Amino acid sequence: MTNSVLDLEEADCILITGSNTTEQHPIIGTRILRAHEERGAKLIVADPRRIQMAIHADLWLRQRPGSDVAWLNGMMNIIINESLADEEFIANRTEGFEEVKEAVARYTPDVVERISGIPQEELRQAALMYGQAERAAIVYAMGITQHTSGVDHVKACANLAMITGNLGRAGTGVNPLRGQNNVQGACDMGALVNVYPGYQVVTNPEFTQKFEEAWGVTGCSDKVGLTVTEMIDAAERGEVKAMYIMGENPVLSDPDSNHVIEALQALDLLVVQDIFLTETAELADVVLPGCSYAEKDGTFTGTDRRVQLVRQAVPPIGDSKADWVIICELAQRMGARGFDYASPAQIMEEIASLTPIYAGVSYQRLEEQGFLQWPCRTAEDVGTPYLHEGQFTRGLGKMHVVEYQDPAEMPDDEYPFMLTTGRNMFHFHTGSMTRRSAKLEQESPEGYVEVNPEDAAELGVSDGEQVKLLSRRGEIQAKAWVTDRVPRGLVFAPFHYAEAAANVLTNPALDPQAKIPEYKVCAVRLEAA
Amino acid sequence: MNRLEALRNAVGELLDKVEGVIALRNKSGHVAPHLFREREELNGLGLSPKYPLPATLRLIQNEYPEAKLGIVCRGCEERGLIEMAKRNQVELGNVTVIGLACTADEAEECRCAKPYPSVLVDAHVGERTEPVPDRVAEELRQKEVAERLSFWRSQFDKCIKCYACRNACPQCFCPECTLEEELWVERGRVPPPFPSFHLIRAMHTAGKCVGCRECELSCPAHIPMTALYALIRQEMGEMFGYEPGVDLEDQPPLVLPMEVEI
Amino acid sequence: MEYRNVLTTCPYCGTGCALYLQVLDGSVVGTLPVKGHPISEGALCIKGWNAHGFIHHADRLTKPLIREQGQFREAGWDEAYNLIADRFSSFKSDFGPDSLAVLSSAKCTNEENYLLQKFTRAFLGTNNVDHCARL
Amino acid sequence: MYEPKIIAYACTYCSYPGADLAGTSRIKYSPNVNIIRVLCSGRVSAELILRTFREGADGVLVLGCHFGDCHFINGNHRTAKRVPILQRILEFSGIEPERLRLEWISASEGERFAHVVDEFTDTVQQLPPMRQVLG
Repeated sequence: MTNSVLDLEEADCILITGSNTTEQHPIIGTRILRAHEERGAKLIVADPRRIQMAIHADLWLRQRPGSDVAWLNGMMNIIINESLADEEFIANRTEGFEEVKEAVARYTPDVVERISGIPQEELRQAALMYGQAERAAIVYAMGITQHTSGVDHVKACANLAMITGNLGRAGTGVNPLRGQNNVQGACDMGALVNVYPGYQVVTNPEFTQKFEEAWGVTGCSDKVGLTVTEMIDAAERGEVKAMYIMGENPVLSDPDSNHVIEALQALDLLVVQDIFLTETAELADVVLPGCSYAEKDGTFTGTDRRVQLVRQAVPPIGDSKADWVIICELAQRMGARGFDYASPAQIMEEIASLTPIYAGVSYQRLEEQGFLQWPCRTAEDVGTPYLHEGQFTRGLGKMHVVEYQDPAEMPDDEYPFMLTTGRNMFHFHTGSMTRRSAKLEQESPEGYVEVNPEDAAELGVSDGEQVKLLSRRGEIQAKAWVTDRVPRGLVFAPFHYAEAAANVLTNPALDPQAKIPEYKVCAVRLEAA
Repeated sequence: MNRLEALRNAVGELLDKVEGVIALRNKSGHVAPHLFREREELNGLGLSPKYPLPATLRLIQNEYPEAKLGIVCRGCEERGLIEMAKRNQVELGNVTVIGLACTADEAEECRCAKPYPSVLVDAHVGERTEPVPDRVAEELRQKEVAERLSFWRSQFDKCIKCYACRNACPQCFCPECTLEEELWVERGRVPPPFPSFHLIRAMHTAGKCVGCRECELSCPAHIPMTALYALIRQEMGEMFGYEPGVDLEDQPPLVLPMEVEI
Repeated sequence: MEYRNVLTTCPYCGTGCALYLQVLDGSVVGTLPVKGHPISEGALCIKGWNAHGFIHHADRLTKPLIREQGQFREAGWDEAYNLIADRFSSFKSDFGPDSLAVLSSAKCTNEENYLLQKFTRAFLGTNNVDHCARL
Repeated sequence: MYEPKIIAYACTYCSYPGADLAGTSRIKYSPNVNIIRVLCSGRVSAELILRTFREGADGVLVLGCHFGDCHFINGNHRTAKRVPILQRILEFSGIEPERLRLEWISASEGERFAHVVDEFTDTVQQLPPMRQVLG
């Protein structure tokens, strides 16, 4: 998030798109609802599904999945035409506006309606509502990013914020809500193919030298590595021989599960470190028992760059070990030096010394202050509630021209429905923890698919009956929830359930830059089971 | 001597006579229920924000039914303990109560009808302050039926079914909760379909709710449900002459059969 | 007889809610919200309220497992470490560092993510380290 | 004017025979009422009544034995306390309490049954349909 969860309280208008906020980030969702109700902040929701947020919104735009570039460009077009653009901000803080202006001019309301299905008048109202607000915040999640044009969607959001001057102040910003407790931290720590901790790129020799010196090694690679989805492909081709997977479950979480399973089976060695025997661990050659969050100390970094402590509550279960202990012991066993830490606090000291944005983070400060938001560059730095104040990280904010393109796989005669996937309120990701939590499993014990009542009637399927979903990649069976949460032609399935795994169906087509799979759109056929 | 010091002294004295005292602990500004066993720990004694300590007593007594324990109780917590004792959820025989009167500000925040304990207390800390009328409940009473409906619909539609209202309630202890029964509240639906979830809960708290407000304080959507419960509590008082949390001997009306002559 | 509440951070979504794990005699028996926390303000969602639900689950892995003739058998840590160390070392020397790939975890701590990428980059010698940020 | 849908929960020992008597005596009464026989009016829980409304009933009648006649001695005493409380809850949450009525009807009160049902139907007919209320 460019801004903080807390300063959503100061927004006059909140535009939520591609985020089922009350179900996926419930405590942020209710905060937004309260800002709307108690303080009168305008609420615009753009989502193909009638999610809880849509019920409360002042305006609900029901776009066709994957059409986000079109309606976001359309909003900008109206904002520019209505002279609601922040000319001073554009002139002083950004570059590339003229090109964007020219490009969005083609996205007239009728063009946008044709692509996205959003009525012209609604688009206009949304543009005015967002454009006229003194402080407007954009909130999005995977509904924006998990597309072959995901990066373009994000750029369009950023363009919209920049042309209206909605960055660098409280209550504004472009705010992706991160789906996992420490996905922000894992990125910050360099668990990414192209960067060392703190986003110091591996292709810059200066950074490589810095880390080699600090770690007392030579020969760190300057070649960008393989992303999750590319690793899977490389494993299938036999180029990757061995994989070490710590606390992830790609069999359920990656697109086209059958393909993932084949690839993992093709490995010469698969090591999985986890707290349960997940669907991925079942394929492993060696399984190492790690510890849950309750059995170790550490830090998590939340979606608004907020570093907070995790504290050990109970000793490790059985012979399991904290994951940091396992890594250290294995590294030492292999002869690596520099893995003899006494505690996570000591590891954080090393992180702070090498990661400028975390330089001011220490356990002592976290213990005393509760949290620190990065960038936090010195021991005196109080942290940063919102980014880009006065200046962007790169200097001028770069606007990018983005054009609408169809998702990689559109419905056709053979597969006439669009499938979009996601999570529900009661389970988390691949369910390895929530499906073993009795109360959560009781609330939502089995997979399902949301089907519009008219579609259901045509298929002859009633609420609660089993349906078969087929895509070019596989088929699953799940219970139909007949509901107008989804429009005609769209079905939604959560991916939590191993026995009705939505990712058997999904399309592994990737965004060319971010390598993110297109979970939010693929073509399926429905049959009564 | 301020309230915290007075409380520390009282808990310290009590620690000599019991195995542990349930009170709040303040650690780096974060306050939580704690079982104090040693005087040395008392530097970390905390006052507020309040947590439902009677629920902690129940938890510990489940494991240690014979233990001699102390507990710090505010007015609402004492009322809670009384209702829990009537339903055999806590055993007060081995329990010593240190009463803690709420400040005027705290009473105001909770719209509390009796911001101090007076029934079970063995030791008192703090000055009694005046009761505060529940304006929110009164405003609701003045509304027309249709107005009330739109008010509550907009409130209940914010519900994210976290069950915090039930989880935080010291009076909610059923091993199997009706709110989780598929027959009465469709599982897996957010917000839960009106009127099932919230009105069932209102029914189940009738005759038990002591107005501690823990439900509302832990509601992420800030649904003002205690206003509804307060009105029901008043009605119950008028219908059956029953006021929860006042008298250990007084039996709750929904538990007992009615005298034939009524 | 020991009862205490341990302040920690929720293991589910990225909001950053704080919660207390209620510990009674060395077992986690429940979750409480944290009043006054800037993000969660004394509230939790249903997942947060049940964040203790899986900790002591019978399915928890308690020993290293090694596959032998298609079946898992329990093993000691030494044996598991040695096996991994030997195989990883030989793959590295036979096929080069890029024949190895590592997935770190958005569920693990910063320190653990840092260490795993350090191990991968500094010792294994590859940038094939990623996690499920995109998934 | 619409035809309200009314569900009457009638106890099997008194009120149901009362309704039966109305029928065998050829007493005309409102066809809007659907009778569901229960073992005792004390068995009609608040949950059941609320679900009945949720399923679209515009009015719910609870019919039990007169005091002293209860087959289970005091089952109806519970009903006598439960229903008024639920009426208040409905009222305070914006649902007209007139939609819920409790009456004591014995096996010999066929006339009275018909009268109660007709009057209740009239009352409910004055109110908006429940579907509208539940939105």
